[in-house]
Amino acid sequence: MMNSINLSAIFILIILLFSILAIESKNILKSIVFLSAASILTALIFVIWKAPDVAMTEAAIGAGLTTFLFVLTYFKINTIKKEN
Amino acid sequence: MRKFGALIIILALLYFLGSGLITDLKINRKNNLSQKTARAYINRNVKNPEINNQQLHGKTNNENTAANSVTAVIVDYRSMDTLGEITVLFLAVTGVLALLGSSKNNRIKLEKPNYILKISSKFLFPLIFLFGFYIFIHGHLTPGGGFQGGTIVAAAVLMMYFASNNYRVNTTDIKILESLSGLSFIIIGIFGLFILGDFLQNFLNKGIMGELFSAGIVPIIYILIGLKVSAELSNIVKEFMGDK
Amino acid sequence: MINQPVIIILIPLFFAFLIPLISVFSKKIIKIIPVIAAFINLAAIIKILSSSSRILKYFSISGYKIPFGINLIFNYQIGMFLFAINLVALIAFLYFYKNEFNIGNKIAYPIAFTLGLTAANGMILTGDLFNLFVFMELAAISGYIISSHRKGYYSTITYIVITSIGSLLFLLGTASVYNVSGSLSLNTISTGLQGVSGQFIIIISVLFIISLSGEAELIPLNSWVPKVYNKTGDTGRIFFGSIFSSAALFAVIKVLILLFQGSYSYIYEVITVIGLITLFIGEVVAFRQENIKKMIAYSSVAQAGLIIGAVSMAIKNGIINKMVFNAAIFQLFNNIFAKGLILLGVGALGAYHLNNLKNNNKKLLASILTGIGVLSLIGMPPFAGFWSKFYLIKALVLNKFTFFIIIFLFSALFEVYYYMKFLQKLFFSEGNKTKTKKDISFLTYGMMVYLSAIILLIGIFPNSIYKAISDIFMGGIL
Amino acid sequence: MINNIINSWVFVYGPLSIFLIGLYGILTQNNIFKLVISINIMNLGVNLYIIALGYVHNGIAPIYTEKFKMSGENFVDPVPQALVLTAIVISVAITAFFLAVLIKNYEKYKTLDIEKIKGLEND
Repeated sequence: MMNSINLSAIFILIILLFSILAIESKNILKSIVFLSAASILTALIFVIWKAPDVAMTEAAIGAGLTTFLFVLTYFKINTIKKEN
Repeated sequence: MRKFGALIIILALLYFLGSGLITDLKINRKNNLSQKTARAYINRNVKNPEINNQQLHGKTNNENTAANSVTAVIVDYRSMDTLGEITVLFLAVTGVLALLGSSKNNRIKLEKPNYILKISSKFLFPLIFLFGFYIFIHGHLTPGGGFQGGTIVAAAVLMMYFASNNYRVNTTDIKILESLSGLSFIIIGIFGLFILGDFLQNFLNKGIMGELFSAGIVPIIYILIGLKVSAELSNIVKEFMGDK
Repeated sequence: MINQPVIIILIPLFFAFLIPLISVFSKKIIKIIPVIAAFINLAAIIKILSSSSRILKYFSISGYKIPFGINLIFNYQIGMFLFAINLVALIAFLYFYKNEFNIGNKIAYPIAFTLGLTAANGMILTGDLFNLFVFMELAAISGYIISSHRKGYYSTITYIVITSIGSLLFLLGTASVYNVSGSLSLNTISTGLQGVSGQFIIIISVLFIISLSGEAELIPLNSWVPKVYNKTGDTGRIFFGSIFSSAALFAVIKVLILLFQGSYSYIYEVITVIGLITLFIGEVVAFRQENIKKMIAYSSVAQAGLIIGAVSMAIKNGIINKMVFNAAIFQLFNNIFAKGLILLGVGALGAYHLNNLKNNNKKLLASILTGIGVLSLIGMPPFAGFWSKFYLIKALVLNKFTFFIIIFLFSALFEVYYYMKFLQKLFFSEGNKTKTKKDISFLTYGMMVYLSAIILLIGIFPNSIYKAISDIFMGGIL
Repeated sequence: MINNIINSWVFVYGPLSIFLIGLYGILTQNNIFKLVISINIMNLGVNLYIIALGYVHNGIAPIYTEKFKMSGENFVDPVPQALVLTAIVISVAITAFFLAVLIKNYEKYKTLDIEKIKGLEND
């Protein structure tokens, strides 16, 4: 019995887990990766819930662009740290 | 201690919000739309509520012929929100520019760009670019639209930045593009105001649902949004890469 | 056709979009663009006002009638409000043009200020819940940029975090309301909400009140206010104190009245308590401040509390007590000018700390004009603020809202004390530090004289203005 | 019964708990980076909640095609999708600006810890 609702119930649990990990993990880079994973799973749920437009947006903007901005910021912070 | 307190607050809020909302939200999800404005949006019968159960795809109607209902809502029924939304993005990008433009840092330099990426980016770039354009030109027919397509274009720009340390985006072009597309959005809206009496009213021929040239101003506006979003997001990418 | 109120939103928006294009050719012209935008906007408002009625009218956008399309609400009284806000914005832009343009990025800050005006106008005009959210976000982001104007990055971060929580709660509330009532238009939601359980209404109202409290400077999401006021520039302070807070308060009142239609009395009781707590705490904390910027920030918080408290006090069982309500609206209206004048004066005098204040004969006129603003704010005759507070107390006494009057008068004592301390230092203190700021320009004097003239005029003819803005949602509920 | 529990988890409690986990992050974390991440997580929760509100049992994606061409199809609600699309774009705008402020803040104070910045701030 794996209908779409049950599937999304499990996905939501995994997202919850990822968000806890993203907040509690000590390493910023790991947090960023967990956030990105949660975002991708959210996009997957949007597909299951028949929202392809939102899923595309979430995948492109939420999981793609936002993650890149985070990573670039992380790099920048590290370069500033090294300069000092 | 702080964590424990926060946890208690969170659990209390979960109980408070969940128990309060759940009774009225009709979670069995049946016959969900009958009382909502969305019913009329889907049936495209806001103006003539008596018309029901007609064939929409492949036919024309005098209200909205965008096959994608989400696009119909975003660009036609609730287009003022979208104007506000691109303004928000525009403003945030300007803010990023103001802050990072004065930053002392240099561009993030990659020690040695990946050889494969460097070679393949030359022909991948136009392909991804075209794909982005495809997405926002077909926003009224298929899933996707200006925002998604714009992000894809920005992703192409990002790829170029990672492929070569010498790649630069021309700031002047970006400024002109984002300015002009935003202004055209408003001007099209004002045309609607003068021709039919309401801001952003669809004054062009509606065409036949499912065809590329249909839905009047909807695809035009979505293309403008796509251009604006791609310019703005490319600008964000550029600023975060530290390129000046 | 040109009388559509949407023009008032579009003019500053158009000029803001124009700025990047202009910057390609010349960076000098940008300076004047916000001024032009506000000026044309004022002209447009006057044009629209001349042909508007006092009954609330709904203007559709993109050609779909309520509840399907987004709509704007407009009548003569709302037009007066818009006029006041755009006038203060024009003055703020002129101040920016003269004094602060050279600080920071020369493209971003003019855009942020111009779009801030768009957002304030939109928050006042819109009749749609989600559209209100969009304009609130626009106001918030332009607020973020403005608050980083003088490198107050940490205060900006506080501001972003707090308002983000608020906006997400607003989104939760909006979506739930849509799911239950089936529409997003303010005036049809209330019919859709009939037959909904009381618990749901409580949750929705809590979500809306908390989320709107961020921009409107009410408890619980107002801890950013003193930090941001302390760190932003002079123009930014005028924007926050006079334009954003008034527009957000107006939006709160709009939601309270048009969305809940005055039914569900318990909501209004809770909001009255929130307003009174905000008023009292604001005044007490302001009383203890030595930093004038923070003092004004807390005073601004207290004013917001007073207005919201009085408005919600006026509503009971679906009936609005017109006297109290109109007096509260009048107070909000006077506040726009009084706070604009004080903040302008503080900026022009460079008076940021009580201990650094000193009597300066060269700047005596500026001190006197700032004093007019202060006297109006604390409610001294013959200035505008006296009449609004007088009407408010009269209405409260006639309706026997004893508890409210006690707290109101008690906090007014604090307010009078610390503002008097400020005035005393401004006029009679010798000062311990000799810090010279550059002279006040003729333009700034002109703007201050102009604002004080308005305050004095309202003080002399209080009744005509009071009548012009009373019954602001006539046809909506009143 | 079990269906009801799963439904209430999927449509209300699950998204709300993701939202509240984000709030928990804001309340407990001192690192500014973590605050941005928390706000993004809150956003995910809210987006899920809103899309869930528009879900219709056995519904289809709200796009007219050759196969689904009559009005009155069993589409899911397009309005929440439109709202979420707007919300996502606004959230990326805020995130980008927040990260820019974060970089400038780091340049100024050389730390990401809120408590330390509070100590460094002067009036």
